[in-house]
Amino acid sequence: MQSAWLSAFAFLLVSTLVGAGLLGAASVLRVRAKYDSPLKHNTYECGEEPAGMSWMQFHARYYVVALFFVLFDVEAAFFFPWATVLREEGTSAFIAAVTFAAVLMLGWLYAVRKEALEWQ
Amino acid sequence: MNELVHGALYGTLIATAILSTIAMGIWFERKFAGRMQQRLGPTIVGPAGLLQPFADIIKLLQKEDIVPRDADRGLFDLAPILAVVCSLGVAAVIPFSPSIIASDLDVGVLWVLGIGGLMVIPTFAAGWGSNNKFALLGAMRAIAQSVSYGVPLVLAVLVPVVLSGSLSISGIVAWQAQHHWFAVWPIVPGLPAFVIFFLAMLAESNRIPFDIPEAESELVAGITTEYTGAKFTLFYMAEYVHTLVGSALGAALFFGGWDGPFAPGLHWMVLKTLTLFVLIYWVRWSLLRFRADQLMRLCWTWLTPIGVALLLVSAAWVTFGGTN
Amino acid sequence: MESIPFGLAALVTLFSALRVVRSPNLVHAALWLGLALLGTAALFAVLGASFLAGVQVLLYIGGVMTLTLVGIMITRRHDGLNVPAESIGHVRAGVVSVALFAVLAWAISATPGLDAAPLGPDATTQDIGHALVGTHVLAFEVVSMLLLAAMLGAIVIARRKDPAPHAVTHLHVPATAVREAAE
Amino acid sequence: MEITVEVQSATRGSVDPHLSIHAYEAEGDLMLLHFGPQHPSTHGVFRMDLHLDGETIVKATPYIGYLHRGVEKLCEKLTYVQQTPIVDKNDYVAPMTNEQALNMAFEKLLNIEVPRRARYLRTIFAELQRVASHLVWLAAQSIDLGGALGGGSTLFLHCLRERELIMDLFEEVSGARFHYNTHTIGGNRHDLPDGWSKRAQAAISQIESRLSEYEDLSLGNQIFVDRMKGVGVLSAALALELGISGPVLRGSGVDHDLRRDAPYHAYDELEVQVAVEQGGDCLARAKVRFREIRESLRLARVAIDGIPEGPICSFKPTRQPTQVKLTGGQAYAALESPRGELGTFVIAGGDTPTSPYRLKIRAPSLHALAAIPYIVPGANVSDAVAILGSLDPIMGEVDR
Repeated sequence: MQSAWLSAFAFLLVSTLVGAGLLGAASVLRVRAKYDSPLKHNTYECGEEPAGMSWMQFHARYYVVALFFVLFDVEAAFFFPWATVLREEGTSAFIAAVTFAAVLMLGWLYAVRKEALEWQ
Repeated sequence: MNELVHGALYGTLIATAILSTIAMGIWFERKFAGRMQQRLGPTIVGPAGLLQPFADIIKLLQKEDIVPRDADRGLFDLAPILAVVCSLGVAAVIPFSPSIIASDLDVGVLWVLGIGGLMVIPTFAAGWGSNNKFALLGAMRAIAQSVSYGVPLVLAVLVPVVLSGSLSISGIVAWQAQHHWFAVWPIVPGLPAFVIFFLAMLAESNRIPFDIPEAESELVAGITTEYTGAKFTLFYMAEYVHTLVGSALGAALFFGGWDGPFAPGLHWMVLKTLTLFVLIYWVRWSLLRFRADQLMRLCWTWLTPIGVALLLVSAAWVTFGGTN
Repeated sequence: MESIPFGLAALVTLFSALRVVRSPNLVHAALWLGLALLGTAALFAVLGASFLAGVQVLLYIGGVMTLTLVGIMITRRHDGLNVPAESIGHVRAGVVSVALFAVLAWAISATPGLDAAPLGPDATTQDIGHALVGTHVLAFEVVSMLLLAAMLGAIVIARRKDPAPHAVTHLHVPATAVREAAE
Repeated sequence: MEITVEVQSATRGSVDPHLSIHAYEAEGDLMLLHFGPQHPSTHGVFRMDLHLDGETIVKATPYIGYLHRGVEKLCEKLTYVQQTPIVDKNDYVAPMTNEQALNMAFEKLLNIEVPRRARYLRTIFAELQRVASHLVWLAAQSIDLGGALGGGSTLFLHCLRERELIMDLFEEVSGARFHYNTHTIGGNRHDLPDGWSKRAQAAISQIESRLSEYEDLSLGNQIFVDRMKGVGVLSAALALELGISGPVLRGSGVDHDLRRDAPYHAYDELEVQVAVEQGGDCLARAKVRFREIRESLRLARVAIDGIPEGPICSFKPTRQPTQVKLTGGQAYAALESPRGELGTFVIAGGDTPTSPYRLKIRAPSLHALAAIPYIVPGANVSDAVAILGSLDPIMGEVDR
């Protein structure tokens, strides 16, 4: 195991402590209301009683965008190790990556043509 | 165990530095915005209002903690802490000088992108957990924006990775110190990649002109609509941490990090980071806000293909450019 | 020394995996899944697979998790959000899980050559890179085809929904049109 | 009676303008979002019930009345002279025009001629008020588009700085910065102090010089244009049918301006260039307002140069509210307020001769809001904010 991971993990712990510590400090400093009104715990909706559920069905384009993100991330995941050896491997690695990216951009081109990534 | 102590020690140091920078940064931003808007900004608390951030924090911590009746209590409470962790955690692998780095991870770039990308989880938890329509709308907007701009962000970050051949941030900075800053040379993949990085970073940290997730004129306060007091403070803090850490990352990846003449490395890193930080303020207080569809169009029809092209150009530079 | 972090990560992974299947709320289940994936990433890191750990966080939690959450949000029937726990049938589920585990374990142990890692135990990112553009360059290119296929599939499926109500993009009805419709 | 879309459509031939709403399954697809009354960008207390499909608005129902103060009823109890300060609070962004509209109706009722100097003063005040009001519109619109914590507020505060100059000028004349009470039946109460004209000219020059800066920040800003272009398209026919007037109507391509078409004050002596833009979208309305600011500055400058000497009130100014007594008659007078045709209809008589039997104020903002059910559906939540801002409603005037 790489020792740096332990340090990074410790850093995350410190960050958590920052967040939790602030909440802890607040629980001491906080002013408490003498009388609790049920109105205070209403969901905010511009002063009106909330109507219906806060749940709604979102458009499928959210899913397309998220999927495209995953696909481009997968692409990047392949590019990261490739990038570290590009200098040594030379032209063949370059050509492999160009082909890879070109094939992927075909999908992007199709998406733009079909306006699949248009938001409205 | 030694590493654990090292990480905790440097983590505390860096977190403290970041948080105090943000406290003063907020004061500076308010002064800065005030001057831009023909007013003075804070003047009352302390000399030139210098103690204003502390007054703000104490005020916010004193506020009553109100949880909506219909909220998902667990997620509602967890989200602000997660937001701080995800934004602050990124700083773990950023070298502030050749020696000041919490964790010199060999896949530092992946850590940055991965932990930064986790921000969607607290956003969703807050939006969904509040059971508020504005919060949910804001959360979904934030997720769509964050995943969309994640793509140009990854592509832009790949450019210095390709040019230096290293996945570690300190490795990238060291390479720049030996050769040249990427924003300066090679100018073609370097500078445009920085511009894309900058835009994507603005979008990831929800800054104007990309602040549609919290667009207060439309969604009241987006995901933080139902939050009060300390929990709101944490979200507010996370946003500033995100911006500051993003600036530090930009300085490290494209402007040579701690590299610079005359002064020690830390000075240069701080100077570069703060310059980018102020640049973000400047953008924020001058521009209006995009609409969701315009934001998406900018990302997918322009930034993404340009990012891929820049990636290939930098690969060509490395393969055929020769010398370094 | 490595067994402590490994044990912790494994424990977190197992616990959150259990919560994924036991959680009656879909959103909670999805978020527990995120923790399970994070635990897996930690396992990878402990075992020395730095790159894999990074990619696990980037792709699975940042990507697949988001996809799952968005998937839940675009479903139509939200009243089915809470899966009643009684309906699961513990015995049957247990049998199926054990059977699945047995099959997978058998498949892994029976596959020849799996125990000898192709890149050795301490493979660095560079080694992966070399393998990717060297011996496995064909697979590397085929992956791009796979990604392309996934993209096209997503676009086609998403577009199929289009003629539904969303086709109405601009609803401005001029007064004259309203009057004509009335007559 | 609650004003709903159904009521409106019933009066318009039983046709629901939201024909598409039937394509949705009410429970499954649509979310009802109360947008207002306590919302940062509803310009006061105004509520829109938005039916959302995702982020697309399918139906928008405006609800008004949160700021109802019974001004018209109050006016029935007050004497004629006492009413001016009350109506000041209606359109609280352009109080001068409120007073003028009211007193014009009384003058018409009493058949009183206003002296030429007073008519010039009223013209100057009206034009300066229009500039101030449009500056507030630009300020509010940029906040709507750009956020209270961002570039929007920068433009907001700069706009208010210029508005201050105009308020200073008004303060010099009337002693009040906002609710002036400077108009009365038959003319004005306060004459210009010494050197006012010179200072007014200087202020106008200053506003003029800074206006192009604001134009660069808004109409010259690609984000601003993209947010406004093609959003909230209002056709001329619908605008006319809904009784919309002012910049909103002119943004839809209808060349109509009371200053030119039915001159009052001193407009018969001045040549008013009416700003008309085609398109009917938010951008067209914004362009109209910008051109109107420039035109108003020009008109104010010409009018200040041409102020004649003479009395400022033909009707003897009085401190006795009971001086005006009427037993019958009715009158309607309208002027072009920054928001459109602001009219006052007054019926004299009733039980008390010192106060009107009925007073009705025709508020242009109310008519502008009537367009919301027609132009908001199809847009998304961000657009709804931009559209509302471009209609420039003042709730004090809508609800009265």
